[in-house]
Amino acid sequence: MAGNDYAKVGEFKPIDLLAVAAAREVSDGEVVFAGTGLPMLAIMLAQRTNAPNATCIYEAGSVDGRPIDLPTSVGDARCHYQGALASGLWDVFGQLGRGVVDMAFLGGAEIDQYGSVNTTYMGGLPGGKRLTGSGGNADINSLARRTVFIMVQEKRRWVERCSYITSPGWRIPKWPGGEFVHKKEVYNKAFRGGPWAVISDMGVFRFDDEGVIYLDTVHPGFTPEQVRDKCMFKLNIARVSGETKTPTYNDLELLYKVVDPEGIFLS
Amino acid sequence: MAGNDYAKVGEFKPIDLLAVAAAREVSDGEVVFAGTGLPMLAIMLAQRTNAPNATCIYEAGSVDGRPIDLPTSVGDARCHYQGALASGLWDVFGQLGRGVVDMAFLGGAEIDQYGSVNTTYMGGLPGGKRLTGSGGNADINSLARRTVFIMVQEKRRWVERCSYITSPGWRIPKWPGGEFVHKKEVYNKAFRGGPWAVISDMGVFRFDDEGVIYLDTVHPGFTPEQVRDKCMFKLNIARVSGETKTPTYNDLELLYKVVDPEGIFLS
Amino acid sequence: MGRPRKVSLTEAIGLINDGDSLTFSGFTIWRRPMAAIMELIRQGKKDLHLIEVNGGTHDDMLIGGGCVKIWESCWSGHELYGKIPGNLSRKFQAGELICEDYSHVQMLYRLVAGAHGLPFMPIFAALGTDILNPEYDMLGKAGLRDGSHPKIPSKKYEMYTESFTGSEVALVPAAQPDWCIAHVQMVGSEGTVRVLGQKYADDEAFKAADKVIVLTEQIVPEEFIRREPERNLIPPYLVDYIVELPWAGHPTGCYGSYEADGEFIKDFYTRSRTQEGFDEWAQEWIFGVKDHEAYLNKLGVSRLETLRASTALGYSQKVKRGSR
Amino acid sequence: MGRPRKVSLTEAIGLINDGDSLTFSGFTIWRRPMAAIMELIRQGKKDLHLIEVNGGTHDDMLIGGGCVKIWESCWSGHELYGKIPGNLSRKFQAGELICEDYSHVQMLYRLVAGAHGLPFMPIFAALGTDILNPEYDMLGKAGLRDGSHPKIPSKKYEMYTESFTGSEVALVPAAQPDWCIAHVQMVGSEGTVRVLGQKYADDEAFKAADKVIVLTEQIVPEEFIRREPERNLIPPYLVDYIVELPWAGHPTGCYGSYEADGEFIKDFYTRSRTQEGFDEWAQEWIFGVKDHEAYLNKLGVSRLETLRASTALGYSQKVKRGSR
Repeated sequence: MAGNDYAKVGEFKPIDLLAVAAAREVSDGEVVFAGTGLPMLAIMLAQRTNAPNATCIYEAGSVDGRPIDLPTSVGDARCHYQGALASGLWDVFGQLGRGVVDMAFLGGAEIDQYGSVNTTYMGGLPGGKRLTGSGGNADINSLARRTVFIMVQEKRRWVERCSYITSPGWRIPKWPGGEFVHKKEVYNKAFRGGPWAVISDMGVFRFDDEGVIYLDTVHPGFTPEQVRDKCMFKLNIARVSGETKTPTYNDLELLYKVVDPEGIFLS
Repeated sequence: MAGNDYAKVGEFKPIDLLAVAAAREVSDGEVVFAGTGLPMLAIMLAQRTNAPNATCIYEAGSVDGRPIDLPTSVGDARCHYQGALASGLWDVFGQLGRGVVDMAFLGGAEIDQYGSVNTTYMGGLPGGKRLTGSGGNADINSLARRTVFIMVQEKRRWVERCSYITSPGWRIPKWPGGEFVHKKEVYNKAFRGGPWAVISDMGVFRFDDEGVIYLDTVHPGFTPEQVRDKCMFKLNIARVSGETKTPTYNDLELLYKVVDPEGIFLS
Repeated sequence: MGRPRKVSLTEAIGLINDGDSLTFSGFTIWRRPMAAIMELIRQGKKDLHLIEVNGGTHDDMLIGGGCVKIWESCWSGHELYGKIPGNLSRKFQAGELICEDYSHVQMLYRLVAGAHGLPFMPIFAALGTDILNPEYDMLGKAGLRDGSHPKIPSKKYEMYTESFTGSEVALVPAAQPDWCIAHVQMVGSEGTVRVLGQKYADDEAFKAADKVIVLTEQIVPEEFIRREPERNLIPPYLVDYIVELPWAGHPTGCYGSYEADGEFIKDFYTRSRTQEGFDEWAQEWIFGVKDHEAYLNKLGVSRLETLRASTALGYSQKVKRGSR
Repeated sequence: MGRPRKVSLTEAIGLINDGDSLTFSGFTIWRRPMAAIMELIRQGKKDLHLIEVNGGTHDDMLIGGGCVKIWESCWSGHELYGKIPGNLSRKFQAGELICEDYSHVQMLYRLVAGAHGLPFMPIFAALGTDILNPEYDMLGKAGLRDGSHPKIPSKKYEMYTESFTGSEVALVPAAQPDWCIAHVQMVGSEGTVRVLGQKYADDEAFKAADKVIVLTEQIVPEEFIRREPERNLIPPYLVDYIVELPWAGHPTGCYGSYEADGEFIKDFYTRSRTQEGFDEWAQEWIFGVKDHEAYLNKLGVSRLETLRASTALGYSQKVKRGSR
């Protein structure tokens, strides 16, 4: 059993696969904007495996930190230990605006088939349940070249159209009129990209040329049909390319011994 | 001869009177934006006499410095010795925009009867002689509550209308049309004030309610008529309130022993 | 501009009127002026209008205390220690709170505009989201954009097609709250402010506000803080009131001084899911203690010493944070 | 984004093409990348387009060297050591140089917009001046605003009445020069940049530009520069090329390292009042020396040691500056 061998089902938890699959989306040398939680595990793992030269920006104002203790959120002092910068929002969101951010990890409470995400009102307005709100989700999804969402696969959360669009996917309303158009038409010269992949506890999803989500790989133990059943819309499962690769023993060792030895997110 | 006594003509140089008269325009507690040269002498003298709690901002990015050596220009490291901040233009011009600056000292190569100043093309365009350009002159005169100009009294430099308006006085063109109107009409809600006084080597000038310059005090040794003869326009000398007070012995001691002992500007 | 005055927390918070608009230092659960938040609740302030780059435990606490009428920001919650702002969510549902949403960039740049005296900022971020849905202009719907509220712009935003490159952008209006209440690590005896570690959006919050109250872990000799003017953030004349109050950021974390008290925040979050729970919590931690000193004594030395930051790291390694 | 490469000055400057647009670190006669300026002249660059928050000895030198076609800024000169930019003034008069004027605030905020990817900034400063006189839109008059020059906006500015408060403001277009050439005190071995003392408009210059060349007094271990990330300005991935070159700012001053060489600048100014004088000066100080090392040797140890900054003060007290 070598470190590079893939672990078998039962040898890892669903959350481990989420972190590992997310980490594998990072290309070496990229500038990555990451949020609290699983995104932190993903980028820190990527930097120790497939993307040793990736740089991480956290939105509270830390750039390229080399934490020796896992931060619990982006405002944490741990983020900028041995960092290039400990600055602030004006710096890092300015860099985002300038086009410096290659990819970003985001989450959401609800996602639709175009990759729009809701983190504000579950069930929409009026009457929906108030969540945390946008934070940087909307901004990052607007202006990073590629965004990767990490989501729980629950039927009520995978919908045809978000009950409230916090963060813009590939087809979005153009205000003030509100007609749904491709993101390019809304962003025009500021258009750089958008949702690239979604990683859930059941599979990895990508977007076709029309900006519609499809299932790319299923996690071991699930069938494409099972995944489709966990969506309110008719998920395209015609393009499934195979099974999601499981974590390697090395990945698991890194996650549990180096990245999160305290069991903060991997509890 | 006590320190507070006024020196007699012959006991000081014209430049000393310029610095002292300028210093006396500062009220205690004010935030003052100052440029290179005489403005530095004026604010540093004011802080040691009539305005011990005045704060000085230099436009390169130093705030409330307590220099022990006279800076030669605003980018000089001497500016921020024991300063509250050594920051940059974004900070200090932002403060100017926010309305923090009570008064400012400025200079110019040409001034008109409304207090507009030219530091760009002496003689206008086309054909005028190229000078340094605006720098912060235009911005500071736009947004400080009061500006005080320190100018050489030369007939060709005191004109009815500047050949090129670098810095906005009380009556200015409203672009794109260019009709001359009161500054209030151009700045509207951003209006805060404008030229408050002009100090030349012959007198101290102020502005009436219409924004037109008039002679307030003449320096000892000059008559109002002599000052008027040094203007291209018909200077109002009907409101002269008397003679400009000369430097005190204390002022001179401070200027030559404390503020500029090296003889950088007081050569 | 005046010079800052050193006052007690009670005195400083006493200056804030019902209906005033407030912004704060910090980021989510980091370096929030918590002692001031608790004092605002203790003094029974009403109808406050929060205008923040983002919220966190502090604003959810104020909202639970019934002090807030309008919340204008992009986010609130308790990070790892509570995923939903319980009080905010409940009060909104009950129609007792107006929530006006912007994105993070939009709120930040609104405060930048306020801090620089610019009327608005042009923003690409968050186009095509429901944040800009005219139906969800909550202050407009409440009839508050009629020009009679000086801190509420006449429009939530406007679209504009500029002619330099033909891009359509959203113009978001400047924000200039009545007050910034900040907590920082160090203030000079004359009022120069230094923030250690990440600055978050403090520069913008301080400068956008009309008046500033600074709580500080310590006041140091002015000569000391001026030895390195590059490290300072705010000059004395931009500060109105200074309150020296160690641990004033607890339970949020303060780089270089102490860790966020996750257990405390989690307890707050759990109990504040209902109004009764919040009221009970507030009885225990706000109304049941006379002042900040009594609050610290109730927390106790052991708890505070565990939270205290290592000089080398700026945070504490003594706190148990995870399950292992 | 890539990682920065360490290169020689010759190599770095060799990457700049005729017609490129450039911006620089520093302020008037402080912390300018002078060795790079001299190398640009040595390599005979042509038709450069300078887009600067402000100018100084460096741009007047480049203009004297015949390298510049367009100067777009708010100020140039030599501070105390020469009140007029001699070369700029002469070349403009001769019709050999286009001068496009903005105010200081306008240039700064144009670079801020460029640095943040915003299309423009709304500005009150300098309304009602000839800076905004449509007759003096020099790039427009030269037919260069026709959209075929990617670094020249289609308009110098536009007026706009916003509907939040009804204010009329000038919208000034974003600036994103091809290159920023900076000189700083310290760069980490992986490329993190630290600027000591006043930052001037360096942050904006670095970030507005498409590519960055950094000259530095010294390269230090990356671990060292990261011990205090709060003090750093620019992360490695925003730097393209690094040139380690002590005294590269001479004759301008570099806080913490050396004083401005006023005598040198005054001599330059005096001689550059005529083209023949400039050519003679350039023969002596640029073409007559092989490289920066030869230039330093020509200056000599005594001169440099007099300019060297005191560790306590960050500047030199050994230089004779005035008449006493």
